[in-house]
Amino acid sequence: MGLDINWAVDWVRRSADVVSEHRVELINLDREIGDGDHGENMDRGFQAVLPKLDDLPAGSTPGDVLKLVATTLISTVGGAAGPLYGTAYLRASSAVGGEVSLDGNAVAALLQAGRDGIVARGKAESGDKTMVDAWTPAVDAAASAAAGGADAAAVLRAAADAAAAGAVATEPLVARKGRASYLGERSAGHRDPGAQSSALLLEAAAEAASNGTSA
Amino acid sequence: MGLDINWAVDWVRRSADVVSEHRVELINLDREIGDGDHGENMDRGFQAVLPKLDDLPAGSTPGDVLKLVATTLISTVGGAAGPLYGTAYLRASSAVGGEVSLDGNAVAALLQAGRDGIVARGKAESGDKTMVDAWTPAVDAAASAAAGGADAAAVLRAAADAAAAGAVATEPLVARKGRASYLGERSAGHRDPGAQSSALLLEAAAEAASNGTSA
Amino acid sequence: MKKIINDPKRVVDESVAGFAIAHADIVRVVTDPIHVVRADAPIAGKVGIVSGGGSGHEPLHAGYVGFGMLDAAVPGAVFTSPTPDPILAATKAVDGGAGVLHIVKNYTGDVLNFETAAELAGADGIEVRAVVTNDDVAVKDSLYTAGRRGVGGTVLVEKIAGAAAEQGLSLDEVAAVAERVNANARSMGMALTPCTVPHAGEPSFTLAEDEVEIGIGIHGEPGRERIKLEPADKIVDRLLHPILEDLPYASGDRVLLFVNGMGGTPQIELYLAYRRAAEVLAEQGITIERSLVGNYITSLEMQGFSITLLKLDDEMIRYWDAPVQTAALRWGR
Amino acid sequence: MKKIINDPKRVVDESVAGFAIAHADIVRVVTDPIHVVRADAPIAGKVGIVSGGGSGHEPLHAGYVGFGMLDAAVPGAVFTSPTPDPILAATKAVDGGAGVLHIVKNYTGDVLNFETAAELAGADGIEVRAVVTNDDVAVKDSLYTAGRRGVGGTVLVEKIAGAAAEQGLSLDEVAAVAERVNANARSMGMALTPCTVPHAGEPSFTLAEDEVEIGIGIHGEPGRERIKLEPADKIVDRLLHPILEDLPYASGDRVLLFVNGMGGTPQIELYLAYRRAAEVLAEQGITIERSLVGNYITSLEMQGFSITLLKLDDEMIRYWDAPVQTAALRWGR
Ligand SMILES: Nc1ncnc2c1ncn2[C@@H]1O[C@H](COP(=O)(O)OP(=O)(O)O)[C@@H](O)[C@H]1O
Ligand SMILES: Nc1ncnc2c1ncn2[C@@H]1O[C@H](COP(=O)(O)OP(=O)(O)O)[C@@H](O)[C@H]1O
Ligand SMILES: [Mg+2]
Ligand SMILES: [Mg+2]
Ligand SMILES: [Mg+2]
Ligand SMILES: [Mg+2]
Repeated sequence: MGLDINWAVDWVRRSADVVSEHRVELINLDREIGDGDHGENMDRGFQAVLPKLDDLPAGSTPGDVLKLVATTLISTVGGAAGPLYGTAYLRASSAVGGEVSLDGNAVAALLQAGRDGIVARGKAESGDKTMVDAWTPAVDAAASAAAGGADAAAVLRAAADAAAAGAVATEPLVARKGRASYLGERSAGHRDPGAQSSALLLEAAAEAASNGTSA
Repeated sequence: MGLDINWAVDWVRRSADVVSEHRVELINLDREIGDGDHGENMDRGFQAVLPKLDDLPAGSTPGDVLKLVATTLISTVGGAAGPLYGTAYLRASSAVGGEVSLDGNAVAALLQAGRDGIVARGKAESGDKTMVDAWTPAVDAAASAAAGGADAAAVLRAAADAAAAGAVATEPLVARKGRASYLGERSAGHRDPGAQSSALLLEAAAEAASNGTSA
Repeated sequence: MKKIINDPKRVVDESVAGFAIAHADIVRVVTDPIHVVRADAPIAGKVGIVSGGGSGHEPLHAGYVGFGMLDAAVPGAVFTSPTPDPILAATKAVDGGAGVLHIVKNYTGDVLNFETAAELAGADGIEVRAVVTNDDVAVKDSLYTAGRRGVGGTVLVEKIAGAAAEQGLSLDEVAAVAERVNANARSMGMALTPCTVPHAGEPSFTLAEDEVEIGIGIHGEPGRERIKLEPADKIVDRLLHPILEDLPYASGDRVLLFVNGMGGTPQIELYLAYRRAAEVLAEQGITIERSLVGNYITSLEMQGFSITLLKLDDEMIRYWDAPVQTAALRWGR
Repeated sequence: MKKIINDPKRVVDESVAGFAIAHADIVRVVTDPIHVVRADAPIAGKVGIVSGGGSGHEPLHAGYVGFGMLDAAVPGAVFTSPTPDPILAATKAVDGGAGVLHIVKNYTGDVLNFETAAELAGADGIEVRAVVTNDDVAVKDSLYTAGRRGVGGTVLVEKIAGAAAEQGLSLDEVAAVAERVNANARSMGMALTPCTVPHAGEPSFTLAEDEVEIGIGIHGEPGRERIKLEPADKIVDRLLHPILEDLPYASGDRVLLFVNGMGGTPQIELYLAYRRAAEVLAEQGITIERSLVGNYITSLEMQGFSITLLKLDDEMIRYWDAPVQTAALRWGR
């Protein structure tokens, strides 16, 4: 069963909700090893997307939704997260093109394109204690689930779980990219806020998929 | 038994000690209704007098000591207290002139001249919650003690006790002069720092007199 | 107490020593008795202007020494008026034969010490006039009290009188301009936090996390009223309305609006307060002709701000716009 | 959280609105997307200079818009890089046909957002060059990390590049001057207290009453090291020595010494720190040719300071001395 525009819209709505709910948590993570704005930035961005969903023309595809998210995040989030997430959604949108229904392989490709976009913009490697450390395990898990024939919802579930574990796994790391890198060794012992928000967004994607909002 | 140069020098040394000991107390009183510098100002002034005592020429009189205190306080204390105390000691010095030994009447006149100097400079009236409220009862007590035939030490004892009571009595007053006046009604409930330092100085005078440092 | 200092007793001396090196092109510093003099003082035939007072209000006064403003500043100990000696020394140092104006903030200590210095200078044949600034509407004015404090208006008096002196006016004329500025200026301030005098080591007062002091002075003395923290716009209104009613300022007036930080206030908050003040003045038909926003008369690290309004006339505007070259205020050269 | 604000979400907009009124003679403010432009922009044939970044560092950058310095500033949310839209709008607004220089502090967010804007401007036919400032020696420089932060040196780059552009240099030449200033500037900072981002509501970190952060950035990010409070002179040495060793600066060098307050630091402490820095430089045979002391690149109400050294050459001195007329830096006109 493929994921269609309804899933994409639901993903965005759930993303906005979850970011809003976790705003203070993300701010606090960022206060510890950054500058305390990540929750505010993400919340501002997704709140800006919401009203625009209503204006999507009939016949829009998941790719159109991803592009709308991309351009809105780029023009409202700012900071490091704005361009990085913006690029991720933009590349993800290109990856799915005009398809109206996404199967497991398409979803895996979407995630892969998103992760690659983040890496292309931010130049972070795995283990640098950034959002990449949530995305890369998610992409890997998605790829093997898809290769094993999993449907789109199952691929997203695998990705979400891996992202959550990846976010937790950033805790002991010493940051080499982003603002936390200025702390050197003192960045260890704290979870990366961008990895955490990534895990939240992928969890929202999986929940939207499993919740029957797809056709 | 009159009070001579030894008394005057001892008074100054005791003044420096007592101001130094009560420095923080005076700062705290001034923090409450002023700007928190009275203890520091007085301490700076009297510490500056001390070394100069050693240079007093032979044959100096109590009046010379008072003049030395006056000029040193004027040039080192600053703030309101500097000119007010400076004028007090200057006028006190003039009042005793070149006398080498001060009896009860001379001491009463010394205090009266000092108080009048403060009032002439600061224009405060009784009850304005200033150092005048320590000096005026002291002057009155000294005058009646002297009129009753008390010796110099007894006159100073009467003055010191009255000054101490006068300082305490400033507590309920609403300030009308000095920095505390800016607080209006909120100045009530706090002892005036200048009245307190005046009480300390007059106590030092009485102790120096009773301690047999006079010839 | 957390401060970038070495020893509470050396704060003023060491800071002024740094100031002397950083601004050697503008000022000369004499260390005993301590005073800061314009590098080219005395200027023959020009009225000299001297101000001073306790330290802790920087850039007031040393930051205003230079072309078109003060000829000398006399820094006392923190929050303590200087003694007459350095005031006298400064007065002599800037006397160019046309007399010297003392600009004195109305605090008992400043008034008395400047008075004494003026007397001594007079005895030395220097003609001295004093203008006492007293623009703080938070303090009730009365013949029976110490009267109003001199606060923000002092900066404006120093700039405008400084320009008048630079342009060659006589001592009487410069004093008259200074008096007019003071008479047309009103101020009121507030604090979010107290400040700590280095030698005291403890904050000047304590405020709960949700309290602010309205009507604060510039010496960490508590204000007239303690209230719960309010939105910026309400606080601005609370300061501005007593100011407006006092002179009073009226529709059609042209003013200089001065929003001043107490030392620890970030600019972002000062401009935010300025916005509301400008809005209120516009509503009242009062025209802002000139503005000044920043930390110009402070109270150590205190957070908070004050508003000063000066009702302008053409002459004041001309002197305000005239070139000034000091460490803290500079334009036109 | 105690601040003079109305609503955390409106802090930047309301503050910039106040700034616009107070400095209407110097700047024009466009509110959507928000950017601050020199009143007479674009200037035909002149290289335009745009800087920007998160708000909370005032007077950086809007305070430096004006004759002889920036043509536009783009304020983001507090401590958050602006998005590409306003950067692009500012770039277009100041393009006088000679190209536009972006001065970008080296933070991932600033670099990425300016990059995107530059790409978009390029697509619109505007030639854009970027200079990324990275003068903070508290952060280890490495190809494998985000690299050094841009801090105090940025102010000097903006002044000197601004003068070069004002004097008609080409985009390549202005960029080269800017690069040279950045390459010769080194900084390090410390904090006595944290700051509070309005929308976060909590301090960026906590420090005990006897602790300070060494190597602090300008975003309330914790520093490299937490130590017990020390006398000012020791702290100055702790900041200055890594700076001196880094370039390195050597005997015979001529420098600009910039002692910068973090926003909540009183001037009296800055000049006290300056005094020690000047003493150390004198001991090392390094000549202070120019000085800057004050709150010029801040971190909201944070208390603390940073030291920046810039090794000068004659051209830099000439551009430093050239007239500038902005809200926060002004001389020569
Ligand atoms: N170079 C990078 N590559 C990938 N992710 C990065 C990079 N730099 C920062 N990030 C991510 O961005 C997050 C911070 O985002 P945010 O707080 O919104 O921006 P800023 O750091 O500009 O304040 C970090 O937690 C990290 O996950
Ligand atoms: N007009 C006055 N007449 C008499 N005493 C005064 C007057 N004004 C102030 N004082 C005294 O001076 C004291 C304050 O001295 P101090 O703190 O050293 O000076 P300042 O008020 O300038 O900081 C007050 O407590 C009060 O007793
Ligand atoms: Mg952040
Ligand atoms: Mg006092
Ligand atoms: Mg005082
Ligand atoms: Mg940020």
